[in-house]
Amino acid sequence: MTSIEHHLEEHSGRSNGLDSTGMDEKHTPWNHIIGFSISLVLTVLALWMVLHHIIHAAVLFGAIMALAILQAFVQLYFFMHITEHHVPQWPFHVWMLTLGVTFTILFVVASIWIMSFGAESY
Amino acid sequence: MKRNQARTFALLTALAGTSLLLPGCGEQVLVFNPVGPVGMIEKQIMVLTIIMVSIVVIPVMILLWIIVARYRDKPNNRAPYRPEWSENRILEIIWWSIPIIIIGILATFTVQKTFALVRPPNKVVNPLTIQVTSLDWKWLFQYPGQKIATVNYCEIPSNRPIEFVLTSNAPMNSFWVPQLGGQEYTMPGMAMKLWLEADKPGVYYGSGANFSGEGFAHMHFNVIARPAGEFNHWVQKIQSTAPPLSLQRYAILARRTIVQPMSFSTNQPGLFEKIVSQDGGMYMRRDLTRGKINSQAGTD
Amino acid sequence: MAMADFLVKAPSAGRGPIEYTHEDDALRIFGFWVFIATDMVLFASLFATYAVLYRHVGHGPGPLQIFDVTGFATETFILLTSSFTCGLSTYSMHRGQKGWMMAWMVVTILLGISFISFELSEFITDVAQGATLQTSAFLSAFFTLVGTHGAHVSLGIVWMTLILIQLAIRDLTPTTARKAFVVSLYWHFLDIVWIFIFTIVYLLGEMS
Amino acid sequence: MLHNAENFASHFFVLGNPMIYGADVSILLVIFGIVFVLTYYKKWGWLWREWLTTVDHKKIGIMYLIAALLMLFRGGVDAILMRTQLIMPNMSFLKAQHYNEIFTTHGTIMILFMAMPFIFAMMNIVVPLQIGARDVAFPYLNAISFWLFFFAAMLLNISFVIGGSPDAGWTSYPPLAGITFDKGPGENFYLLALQITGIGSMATGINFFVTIMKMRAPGMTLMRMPLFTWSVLAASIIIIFAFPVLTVALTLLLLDRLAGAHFFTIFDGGNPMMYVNLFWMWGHPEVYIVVLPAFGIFSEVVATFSRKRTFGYASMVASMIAIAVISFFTWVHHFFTMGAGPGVNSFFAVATMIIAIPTGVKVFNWLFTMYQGRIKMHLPMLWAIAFIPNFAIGGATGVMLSVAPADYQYHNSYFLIAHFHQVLIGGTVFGMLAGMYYWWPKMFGIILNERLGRWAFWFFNIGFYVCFLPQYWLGWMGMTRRMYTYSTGMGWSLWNFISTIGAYMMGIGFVFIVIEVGYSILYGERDLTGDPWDGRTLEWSLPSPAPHYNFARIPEIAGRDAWWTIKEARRKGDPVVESKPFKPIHMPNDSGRPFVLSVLFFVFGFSMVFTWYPLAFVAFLGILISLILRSFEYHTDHTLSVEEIRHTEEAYGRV
Ligand code: HEA
Ligand code: HEA
Ligand code: CUA
Ligand SMILES: [Cu+2]
Repeated sequence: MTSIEHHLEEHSGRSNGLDSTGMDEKHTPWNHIIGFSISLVLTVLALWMVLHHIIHAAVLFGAIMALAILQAFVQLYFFMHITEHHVPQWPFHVWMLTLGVTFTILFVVASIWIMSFGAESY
Repeated sequence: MKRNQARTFALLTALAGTSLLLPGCGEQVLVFNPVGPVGMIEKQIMVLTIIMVSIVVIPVMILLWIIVARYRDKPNNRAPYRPEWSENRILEIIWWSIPIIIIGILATFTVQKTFALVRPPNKVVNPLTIQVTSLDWKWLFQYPGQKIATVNYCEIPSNRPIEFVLTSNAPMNSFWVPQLGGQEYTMPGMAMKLWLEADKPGVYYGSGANFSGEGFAHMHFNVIARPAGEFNHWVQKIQSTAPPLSLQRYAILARRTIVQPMSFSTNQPGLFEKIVSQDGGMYMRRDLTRGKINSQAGTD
Repeated sequence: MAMADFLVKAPSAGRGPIEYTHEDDALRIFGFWVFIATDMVLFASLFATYAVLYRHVGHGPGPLQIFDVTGFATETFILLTSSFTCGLSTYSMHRGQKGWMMAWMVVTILLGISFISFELSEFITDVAQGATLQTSAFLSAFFTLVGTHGAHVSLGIVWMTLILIQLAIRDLTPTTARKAFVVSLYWHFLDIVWIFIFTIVYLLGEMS
Repeated sequence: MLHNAENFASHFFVLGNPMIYGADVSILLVIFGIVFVLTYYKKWGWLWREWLTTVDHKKIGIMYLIAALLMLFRGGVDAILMRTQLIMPNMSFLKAQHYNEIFTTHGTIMILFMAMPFIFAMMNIVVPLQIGARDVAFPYLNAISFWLFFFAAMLLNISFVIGGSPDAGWTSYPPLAGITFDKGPGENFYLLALQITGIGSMATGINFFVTIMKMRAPGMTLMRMPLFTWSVLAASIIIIFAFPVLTVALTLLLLDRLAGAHFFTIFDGGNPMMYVNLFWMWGHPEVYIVVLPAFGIFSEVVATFSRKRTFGYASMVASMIAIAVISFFTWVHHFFTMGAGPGVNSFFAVATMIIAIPTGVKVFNWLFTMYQGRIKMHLPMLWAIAFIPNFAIGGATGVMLSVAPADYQYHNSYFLIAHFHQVLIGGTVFGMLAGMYYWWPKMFGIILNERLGRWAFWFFNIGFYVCFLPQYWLGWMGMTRRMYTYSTGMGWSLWNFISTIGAYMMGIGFVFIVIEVGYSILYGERDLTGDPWDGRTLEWSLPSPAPHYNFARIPEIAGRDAWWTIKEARRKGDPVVESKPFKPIHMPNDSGRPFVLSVLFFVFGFSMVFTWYPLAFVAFLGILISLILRSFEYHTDHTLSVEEIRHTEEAYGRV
């Protein structure tokens, strides 16, 4: 199978939705570098905030969860190229992930709520 | 078309009538013969639901009958045949909205009653607390206020709200006295609360409703409701005649056996709390400490 | 090309990166995305269990006693970096640079192995201190959640190694490219899961 | 020494019960018989080549069907035994322990090893044909799914004679199912069998999701898909998101039992309620997994036999998707009585009721598909019509249960038992039987006998009401489920007696089905047209049974009811001739590995049941190795030449 050369020739420069920016020409994977940097910054930030207890616990928890979610998007966007559409009927895997995220949140939040056994006042 | 409507209406009323009458028939249909406010609320909402669901389900059946009879593929059937007819916005709006309305009504009542049932049924009268423990395969009732205990039967004063506090020292079970009201799980490591009340004296069937192994089928008991005076009399009798419930006796009780009803004159102080929190039971410990399970609540 | 032309259906043929060349491979990539959705729910259930049980320390130690900041911070940075190198591998693949692609894969595998080693040594320390799966509900939930992630990573390492071998034997073809792409998706997904373990298990533990 | 062996044997084999000895003997006899027949007729090679190694979705579907019918029989015998024990008060036909094992296996088998494979049978046989595909997206994975299911079913069934059956209910709640109260290996059988079949089901969910999303013939847009395919899509979505939760619930309970973990124990912080929570997070969606494909079948059957387009197609689709999504928001209704608080109960009660809305819409749309149609009462239609009132009552009692305060009175009573049999039998079983009758000609080229079928229908249907309507009443009278016996004086005796008679009638109905199948195979009418019912969807455009590559040419779809449109055009004298030339077809290779892999899973599961870890480890290694071998396999498919295709098509007379 040497059709690969032909294949690459045909797609050079636009082989990948994200890598196909102008930067691509310089052979530097800028997108990956940006993604990696952001994720490092987010992680360090979260760690720092917790170790220094900079804000009240409840707010802090909200903040680090927000950072985690942000970072998940960074992975999805910069590394997993979720926004690319090479597959026919492109957005369906995004829908499935969205449903998955919905049920993830539901399962976790609802379980905590249920298992708190009526801590709500009545 | 008119005639169909009339027929539907007649049937509907007939059905509503039967569902209202239904509770009347058969003493043994326990859930429709409640003897207390909790069971009563539950019965009312059950009857309401039966009516509400019948409003759609019965017409559906009638419709099915009519359609199948009319549009059978027989020779010389002159009923219209429109093989391509498959959309009608108005019809679809109708049958999206009817269930929506019915469910809306039901939902309102459900939420209202769900919240109502976690409060004591009667706020005027001082409630009595009974601590219930499901064991393998028997029921232990402790009266913290009266310092007595019973096994496989339980006496209560009528016309007074009872706060049953439920736990288990065995696989979980469910405490159910149909004529007084609905059930609630008894779970190890937890103490749940169930409000019930009997309006009339009588003997009421109760049972474990959640499967707990081999002896499960034998886990039934009687709840005997008596007027306050008689109840107090019974308490005194037990206090003076029955043997004490020592820790050893409890240990024997906790074994996997099926036993006859028993009575005990004292109850080991703190036994219930100990059962709940023994194995590092986590839940509701905060309630125990916060005093939500109020051992004093029932003293006379 | 051995395979007949009709396999390469119009929509994907001649468009998109190498791993989408064949309809069959596009299907598999799509299928793998769906698998990721299922795996997400699997972790969701484990997270739910952990969230419900993490205060249930029984007679055992709590999070503060057993979590070691440098330990989990190191693990986190290793895994983040491996996600990056894994991305570089895919990047090289898309540019047809098989050598670089394999090199970055090797780096990723090595980072993966060191992640697992750190995790194992963390676990071993815990066990040595008497904090085991059998100690309390909290620890059961902790070991199972983190361990399941670790098992996924280990599987990823084995899998990536297999693909590395196949790349060496069979060269970069649409099929091997698809396999490499799928494993990279898996790897990044595990990184996401870890971010939540880092946040919900470790950081929250530090806050308690 | 001898004593040790004896001791071992008495723990390993279930001894001391004549019924079980009987079962042992009959199992041995059946195995012996099968081996003998296969050897005598020299069919071993045939069995291996044609069935055990096949990756053809149609054959896999047929195997699912056979397994499902066998399991219906096994579960049915369990039911008959239970009902016999309950026919009168204080019966001593079964002991408590035995009764407990029987209802546990009855529920588990009926839901996971009868209903699930039955819907998988229908999915496999029909979906690729309906969407104009040559196979499912991942045929090899499909074979793995089947064999995992099959060996998981074997694992659970074997517990009857080896080690003892699980006895904590199909829900298997700890702490009763935990190691403290249940030492025996029975629970392990349950956990491992479900785990293994669960993996298979998950793979099936992904497989059919991808198949339906990506393998449709050109022109078949989503809104042109047959409703059965839509229902399978919805069910697949539920499988994808529900089954991982079951995997986790089972794993954690297994860890508790085998590794001494404390998820659901009652000490060291464990919380048994979390299992209940996880179980129903899967368990509730599960019931819609088994009922949605039945809805799909009814949609096909009703349209075909009313000779009319489905009414309100868009609503039908929307309601299925709505049911699929909302089904994840309702699980707490299975434990309203746990006391999670009025806020929790209210939320989940309302979410549960909401499902009645889209379901109701479907019912009305079925009715109006028949309205102004021309209804032909063939067997599939008979079951479909019987389904509507049955399911309407079952659904209505479901709504009654969903009213949380009322459920405090219904929970765990026979009212609940009646509800779920009414939806499971009236919905799922009726649906699957309708589907079986409907597609039987497509599977085997034979039409099942109408007359025997009607006998079966009436016995089963009347028997159903006789059996389960009294159970509502029993529930109201305070009878709880899972009681192996009851005493006189509660007024339960009469109703239990009637109920048991009904169960026997259903048994007779089932016997008629068996006779009918046997009779039809011998003397039944053959279907030579490929379209015996004047169908509307693509599967009827193919010969019966369909050739292994399904479509010689992939059809172009121009509208909904694709085949009907073509026939209409022909009726109007516009012969739509297929003029495209044949092209070579790419087919997946058969493989013995799915079978071997699943055998290894079986060995793994079995050794885990008895905690024989070394053997389990070996089996696990075997599993890994066969996965690795697959990864290195590159020649996984072959090509059918134009010659071969023309030859086959000519044999069908279709060139
Ligand atoms: C195929 C399986 C199936 C299906 C489809 C359903 C459908 C429904 N079920 Fe059922 N259910 C089970 C299988 C199923 N169930 C099982 C197996 C259990 C018990 C498990 C165990 O404990 O062992 C159970 C238990 C169960 C409970 C728990 C009770 C308890 O344990 O105390 C509840 C409570 O809410 C419930 C509710 C419902 C509702 C509201 C529906 C709805 O989806 C029904 C909707 C349908 C209709 C309503 C009929 C058609 C509609 C119309 C004709 C028009 C509109 C109608 C109205 C507006 C009323 N079910
Ligand atoms: C799809 C699922 C499904 C199906 C089809 C059935 C079918 C039947 N079920 Fe079952 N059932 C469940 C799912 C199902 N059930 C579940 C989930 C439970 C809960 C379990 C638990 O509590 O854990 C349950 C529990 C359950 C109970 C309650 C047990 C208890 O709580 O104590 C009862 C009691 O009547 C019962 C009866 C029946 C009957 C009579 C049938 C009939 O429809 C069966 C009809 C019979 C056949 C189809 C086969 C016929 C057999 C022969 C012809 C052979 C004749 C041979 C001899 C007489 C030896 N079932
Ligand atoms: Cu479990 Cu309270
Ligand atoms: Cu449910």
